[in-house]
Amino acid sequence: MITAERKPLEELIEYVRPFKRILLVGCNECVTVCSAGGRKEVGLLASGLKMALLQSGTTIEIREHTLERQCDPEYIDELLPMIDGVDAVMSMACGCGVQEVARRYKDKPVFPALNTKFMGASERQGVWAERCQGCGNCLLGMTGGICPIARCSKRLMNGPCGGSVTGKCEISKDVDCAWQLIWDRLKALGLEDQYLKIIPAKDWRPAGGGGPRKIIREDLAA
Amino acid sequence: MMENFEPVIVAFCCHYCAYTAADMAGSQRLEYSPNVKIIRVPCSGKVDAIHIIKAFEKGADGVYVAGCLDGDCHFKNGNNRASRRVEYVQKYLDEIGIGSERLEMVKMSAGMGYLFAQIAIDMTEKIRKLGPSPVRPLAMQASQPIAC
Amino acid sequence: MVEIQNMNGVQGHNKVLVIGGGLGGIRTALDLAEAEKDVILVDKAYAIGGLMTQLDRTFPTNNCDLCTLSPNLSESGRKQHIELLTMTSVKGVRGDKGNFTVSLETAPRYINLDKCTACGECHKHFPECVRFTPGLDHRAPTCMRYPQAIPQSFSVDLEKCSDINALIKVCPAGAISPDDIGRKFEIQCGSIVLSAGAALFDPSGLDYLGYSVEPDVVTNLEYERIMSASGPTMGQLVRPSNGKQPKKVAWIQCVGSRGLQKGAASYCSSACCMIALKEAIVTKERFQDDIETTIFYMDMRTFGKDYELYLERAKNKHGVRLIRSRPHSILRDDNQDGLRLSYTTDDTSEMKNEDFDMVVLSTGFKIADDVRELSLKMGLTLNPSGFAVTEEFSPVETSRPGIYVCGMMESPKDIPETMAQASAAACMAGKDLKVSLKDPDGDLPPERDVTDEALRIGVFICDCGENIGGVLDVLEIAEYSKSLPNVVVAEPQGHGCSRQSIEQIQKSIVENGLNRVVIGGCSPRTHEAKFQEAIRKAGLNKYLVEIANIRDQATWVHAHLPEKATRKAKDLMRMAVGAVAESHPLKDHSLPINKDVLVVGGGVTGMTTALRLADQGFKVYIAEKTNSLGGMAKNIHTTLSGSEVRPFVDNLIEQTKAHANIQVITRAIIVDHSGMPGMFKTGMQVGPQMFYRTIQHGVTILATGALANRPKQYLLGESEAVGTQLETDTLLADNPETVKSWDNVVMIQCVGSRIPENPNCSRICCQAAIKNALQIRKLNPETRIFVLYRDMRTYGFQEEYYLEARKQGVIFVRYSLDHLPQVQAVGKQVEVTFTDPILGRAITVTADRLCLSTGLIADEDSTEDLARIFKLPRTQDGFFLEDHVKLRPVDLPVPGFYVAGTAHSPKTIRESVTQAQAVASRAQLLLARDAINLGAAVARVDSTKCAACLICVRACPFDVPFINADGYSEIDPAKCHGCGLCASECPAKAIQLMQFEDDRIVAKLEQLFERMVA
Amino acid sequence: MKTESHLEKVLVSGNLAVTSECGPPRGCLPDHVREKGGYLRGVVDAINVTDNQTAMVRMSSLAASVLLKQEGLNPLYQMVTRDRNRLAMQADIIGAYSLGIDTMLCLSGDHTQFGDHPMAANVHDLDSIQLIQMVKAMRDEGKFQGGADIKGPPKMFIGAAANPFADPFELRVLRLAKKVAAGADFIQTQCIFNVDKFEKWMEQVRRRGLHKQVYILAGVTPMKSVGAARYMKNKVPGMDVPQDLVDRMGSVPKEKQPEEGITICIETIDRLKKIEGIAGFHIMAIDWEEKVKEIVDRAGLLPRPQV
Repeated sequence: MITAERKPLEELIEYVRPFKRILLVGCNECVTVCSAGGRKEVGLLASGLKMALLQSGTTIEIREHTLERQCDPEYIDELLPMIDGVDAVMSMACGCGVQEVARRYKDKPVFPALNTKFMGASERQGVWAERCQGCGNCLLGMTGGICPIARCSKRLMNGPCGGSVTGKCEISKDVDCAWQLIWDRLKALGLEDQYLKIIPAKDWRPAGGGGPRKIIREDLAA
Repeated sequence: MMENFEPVIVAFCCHYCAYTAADMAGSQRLEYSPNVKIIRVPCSGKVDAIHIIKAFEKGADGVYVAGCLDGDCHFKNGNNRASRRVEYVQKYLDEIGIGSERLEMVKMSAGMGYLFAQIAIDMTEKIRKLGPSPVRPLAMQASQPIAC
Repeated sequence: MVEIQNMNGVQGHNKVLVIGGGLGGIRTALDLAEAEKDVILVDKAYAIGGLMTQLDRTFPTNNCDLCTLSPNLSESGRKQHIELLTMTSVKGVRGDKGNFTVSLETAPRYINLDKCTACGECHKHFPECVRFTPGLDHRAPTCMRYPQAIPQSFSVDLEKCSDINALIKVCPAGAISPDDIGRKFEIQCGSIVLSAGAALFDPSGLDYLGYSVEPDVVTNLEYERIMSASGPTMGQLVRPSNGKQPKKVAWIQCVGSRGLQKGAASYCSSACCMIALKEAIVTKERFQDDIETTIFYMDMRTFGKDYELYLERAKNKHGVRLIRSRPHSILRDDNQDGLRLSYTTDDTSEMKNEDFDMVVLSTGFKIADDVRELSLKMGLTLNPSGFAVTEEFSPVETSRPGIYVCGMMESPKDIPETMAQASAAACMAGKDLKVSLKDPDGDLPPERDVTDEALRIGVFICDCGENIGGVLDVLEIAEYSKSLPNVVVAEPQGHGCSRQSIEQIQKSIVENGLNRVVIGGCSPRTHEAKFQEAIRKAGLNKYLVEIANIRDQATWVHAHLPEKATRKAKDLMRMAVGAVAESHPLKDHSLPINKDVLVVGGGVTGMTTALRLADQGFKVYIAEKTNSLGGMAKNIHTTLSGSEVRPFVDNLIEQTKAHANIQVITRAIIVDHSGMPGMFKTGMQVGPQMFYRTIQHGVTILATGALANRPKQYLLGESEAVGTQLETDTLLADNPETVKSWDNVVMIQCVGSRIPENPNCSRICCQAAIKNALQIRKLNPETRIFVLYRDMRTYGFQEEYYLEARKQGVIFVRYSLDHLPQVQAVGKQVEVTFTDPILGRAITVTADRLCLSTGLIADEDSTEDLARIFKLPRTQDGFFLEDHVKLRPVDLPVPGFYVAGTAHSPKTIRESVTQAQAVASRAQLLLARDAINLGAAVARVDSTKCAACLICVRACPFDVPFINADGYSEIDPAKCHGCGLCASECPAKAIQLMQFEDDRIVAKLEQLFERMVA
Repeated sequence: MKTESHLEKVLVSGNLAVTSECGPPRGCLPDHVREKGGYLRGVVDAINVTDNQTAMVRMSSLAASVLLKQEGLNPLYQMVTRDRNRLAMQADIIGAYSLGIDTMLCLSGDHTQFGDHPMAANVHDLDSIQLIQMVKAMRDEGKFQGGADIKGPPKMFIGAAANPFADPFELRVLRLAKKVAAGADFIQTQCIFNVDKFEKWMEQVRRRGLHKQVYILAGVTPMKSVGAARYMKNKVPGMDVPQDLVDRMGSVPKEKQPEEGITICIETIDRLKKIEGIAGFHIMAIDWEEKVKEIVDRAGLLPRPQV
């Protein structure tokens, strides 16, 4: 899923300060799952913004609405009955949602409430960790199912640097050395030889080096 | 303003310990500040961050969540989850400008009527010293005056 | 009535006759009825309730009795297993255990109970012939015996009625029937419980106390009535002589007890010290420094659980004066307003005088003549004072098999002990009756569908006597509530939990088409179920009620700020009204019950409980920490009355081991616990290998006992001459020759008890000292024995042994905490130095033996662990804390848990057995059911909002939520514990906890802040 | 001979090679480079010029290498993949070769988090092994990575680093093998204090025959003080300083500690000389270049061979 975190309130206050009425839009997908932009966070942010602004004498009306998904136009249409009554929209979706709402409602300023972080997984309750950078050319088949691009601090594709100590990355004791993980797993699978193959220099075009990416399923595309 | 200030404090009390302790304070006739208003919840872990934030939005000057002692939660660990949630909301209150010191997590056993009363008194005095919540007078403008 | 043949064929008459509708009788009847056993409850009065209904408040909670008792009374009124026969007396008992035939006689009431609505019209027009039992017979009437009387009806005294036809006409219900001639009839039963209660000593004959001539000299019961909100003065404390508030009130203890006066009983009445303290505290609470309170006493006998703390509170917090003395006379000088009390104290021979406005005589309890007569008629053996003689180790079993007693009939005692004994009697009397199951909800009206109705809220405010009404104006709160949105009715309801009020509320629901109800009263913890049931009977879903706790949270805790209490009460009412508007009809969930029992502790208490339940067919596990059964009783040899303990304990062990339904697990350490009443799972490490096993059971009984205290004091453990009373008891049994050689013995009481580090009284030590003193004298009548004491607490019949010891020349010398005895080792002996308060100088005795009365302390290690594992509260000194110290002494606050014996507080073997039997009875209430109601407070998922994020799955402490085949979170209501953690963590707000929905909580917040209080 | 590199010549001749390093200054101070290089004249066979060492901005290693070259010294041009993408790296490589630089060391570089620009992006378009591959292809095939022919390919003597002490230990030799397979001609190892552990590593290296495919220069560092010893032991990732060495440093008075450090370093070289497969030494005397001569001398490695 895509993970995100709420931006500091201070930043959000400045976005909405000029407006009398805003629409705060949550998304019931990824950002709900990572507790950043679901119905509950929408409620918390609306209250927080109102109270923060009240202290400088500003009253703001905040309408709350949470969409099933903010990255699909049909869902975004749901906002239509609400949009005219507001001066601006703040989206609690990932960057995709923010842009899609902005694209749909061209005459309303749209602000992001979240910082979109990464594609990750829940390690446990309340902890999400990066797993994929969407490089467009998956290496996992060669690296024991653990991605060195997303999980090695240096994106090293051919083994650990000299900073790997007791399974941890040199940048922090809290970060696992991806190559230790890869190696442990290859060993466990009896695939040590896999390591000796040199992974050649990567073609970064599918990773976005080739400009904004797009997938077209011709059979489906309208 | 400050001399006449009577804070309004919301106490979310878990049924099994804190609310029972409040009843105990009652049956022992332990006097405490009338400023504290109790809302009963089955477990302190039931207290949603939204409930706390809404309490401030509506005009509370202080809020505390009262649960069972560590290890005594009727629901295993609800009180500890409540503690962590309170810490999280405290940070948010700092962001909002209300201040984390207006929110507290307290723990007591069902038999601690005296502690319930003492906490109610202490919290009231603490909030009295802090003065009205920075959003309270404004919340009042928005609606009607609040009496304690 | 179909007679059901009992399983073991002992009884043919499958019901229990309970004689006496006082507190004890009611408890016995309720216990039996809730265990699905049929009961006939007879009382010669025309309403049940007994003595307690006349008390203003009870110790140590200082609650008003009516509001704690009345739910019990209305319970008993409605119980379909209970046939209530009032104005009925027992004329004779034939037959044997299991097959009694009892002749009864019902006096004419002249009012048809089925028709009477207790409207009071008859009494209003014909007060002279409509009967009441006044609290103060010779002074002022009340209109009914007490406001929540059951049956809710009057009775007519035909002899005093001059115009019967006019009386008949005045009754709007047509209930008056002058042709009533009463009836004589016979009933059959399998066992009988006699709970006839006690009468009070009549002090009229004691002219030096002035009771019959001075109106301002009253008995303690009369004082209760004067203080009571339902009493003759409507709760105004005034002097009967002039109607003015007294400034100084004195209490005189032991009137009619302890053989002090002419005609007085030889025993101690056990409860009067606490009653006097309570009356003094309540007086001080109400009037503070306006009234001075003084208690004249000989020994302050606050021996019950935490009672010593109550005494300290009276002295230190409320400033009640306590004067150890012997009162001489109460006289009024002709030209004086007040009463002059003359008394002597034990530190001076001089007579002292002090003037008071009112004097309260703490009159003791006695057995009324008619009760004595009845008991004899029933063939019971009585002691010289008329109390039923019972088995030493089964205190409710009388000399006649099948007949049991409880409460005052057995010995003078207070309410908690009466309650325990009443349950014990229920256990014993019901043990051979066959269980017949009935559907408890069979006759409920259909539930009204309120979903599409506009809100119509009814608000009912309790005054709870002085408890609420004494601090704020209930009417004002009602008026205020009426102004709130959607409120269509708002009215005061007196004691809202009384039967009368409940009926009015139900009537109002129907008449006004109410669909939501708010009660302004006490704690939902104790009364929510009652009001839920009440509205359910009026056709509403039971979850459409909200209780505002304006008593515990306003009037009780802001009594000195009535204005603020009023405003807070309004806030609470507004919050409740707002919240109830958000309430929705809910459905209860239930699960089948596991009927096995876990008893923790294999001492006398644990084994007794286990045997009683096993006899009823329940499978019982006894988990014993040590490697053998028997507990502390194995170390005790004789009781105060001289009975041998060992054969009793050995017999118990034998029976326990042999019982097919009991499994004993020794060396068992409880390590974990989960589940809920009716389906517990407890893990323990067992045996020398500590292997782990779990037991599934429906109820848990804690009989873990206590420890003998051994404080490092007075050379205990250092000198051979020094030992505890327990060790002395062993020496007496095993080495009588050694004991014979003692010339001087000194005993020190309260060692390690009643001190700041351990403020409570150990209860058993005074009788233990007397027991050992008498035994020593028996072996060697020449031995000089000194007992150094602070208060001799030989309550009940123990007092007679105390008098015997004094008679035999045992020397009792009082000491105080300021002048503790000094002990020095001199060779094999010890020198004990103490101050004689009469001589006022130090005395030194060279003793061959120093016996320390060290009492019992809680087993801190095990109670702490168990309290943590089972989530149970404890008192500050480490004993388990019961649910209600007054009315539910063996029920723990966590449903499905019970406590008995010394794990509850120090007590004798006999008292432990009582509690063990009581617990067996209480546990059966739960075990009699086939399913447990899980309530409706469960989490519910709105799948349209669910993001299937798994946060609830991970948050749940009990692993209940799961993602179902449709891809949404699902929560099994039968497994949900209702904590609400999932609801509070759900990021999609897809989960709501029923009864505590966000809307309901936010409505409370909104109401608290949004509207201005007038 | 693959290149004109002086280092290669020394190694091919069978002599134990000696290299040392020179960290470029954090400013436009060419004299500073020259001064440091001066200490090493005639003492070592090549001078490593670090590339934004420890992720701190310094004079570019290319420029500093050129400064040394102008002094007649033999620079060993270090390049990390952290700061440049493959275009920039290839451009710099042909630029460097054009300025007479024929020896280089391919590294991934310290993470920016450790330096004074933690906010900077870590480029890592390539990793160090891919860089080796690329340099080798430029040299041997005369092709840019994009496939185009290089007019005048750079004939670089290619070095790589190895850390025998980092984890996972068993991967350390395999990684060396990968570097060799990618085209590394020589290896400079991380500082060796734990000779025992290094021997184990070398044993595995020999088992795989890697010592015959690549020249291994053992890295050594003289410790200046017990504080420095402790710091390296505890704070530097992938560094293995045995406790007894720290104790030994601490057992002498503070003023004698530098001398003790040098002695330890020389003893280490003496032990390493005996290990089969060691082709030389890389002496990292950080900000202590003036002492390199003493070490090389006392280790019996002077004079340097003329090849």
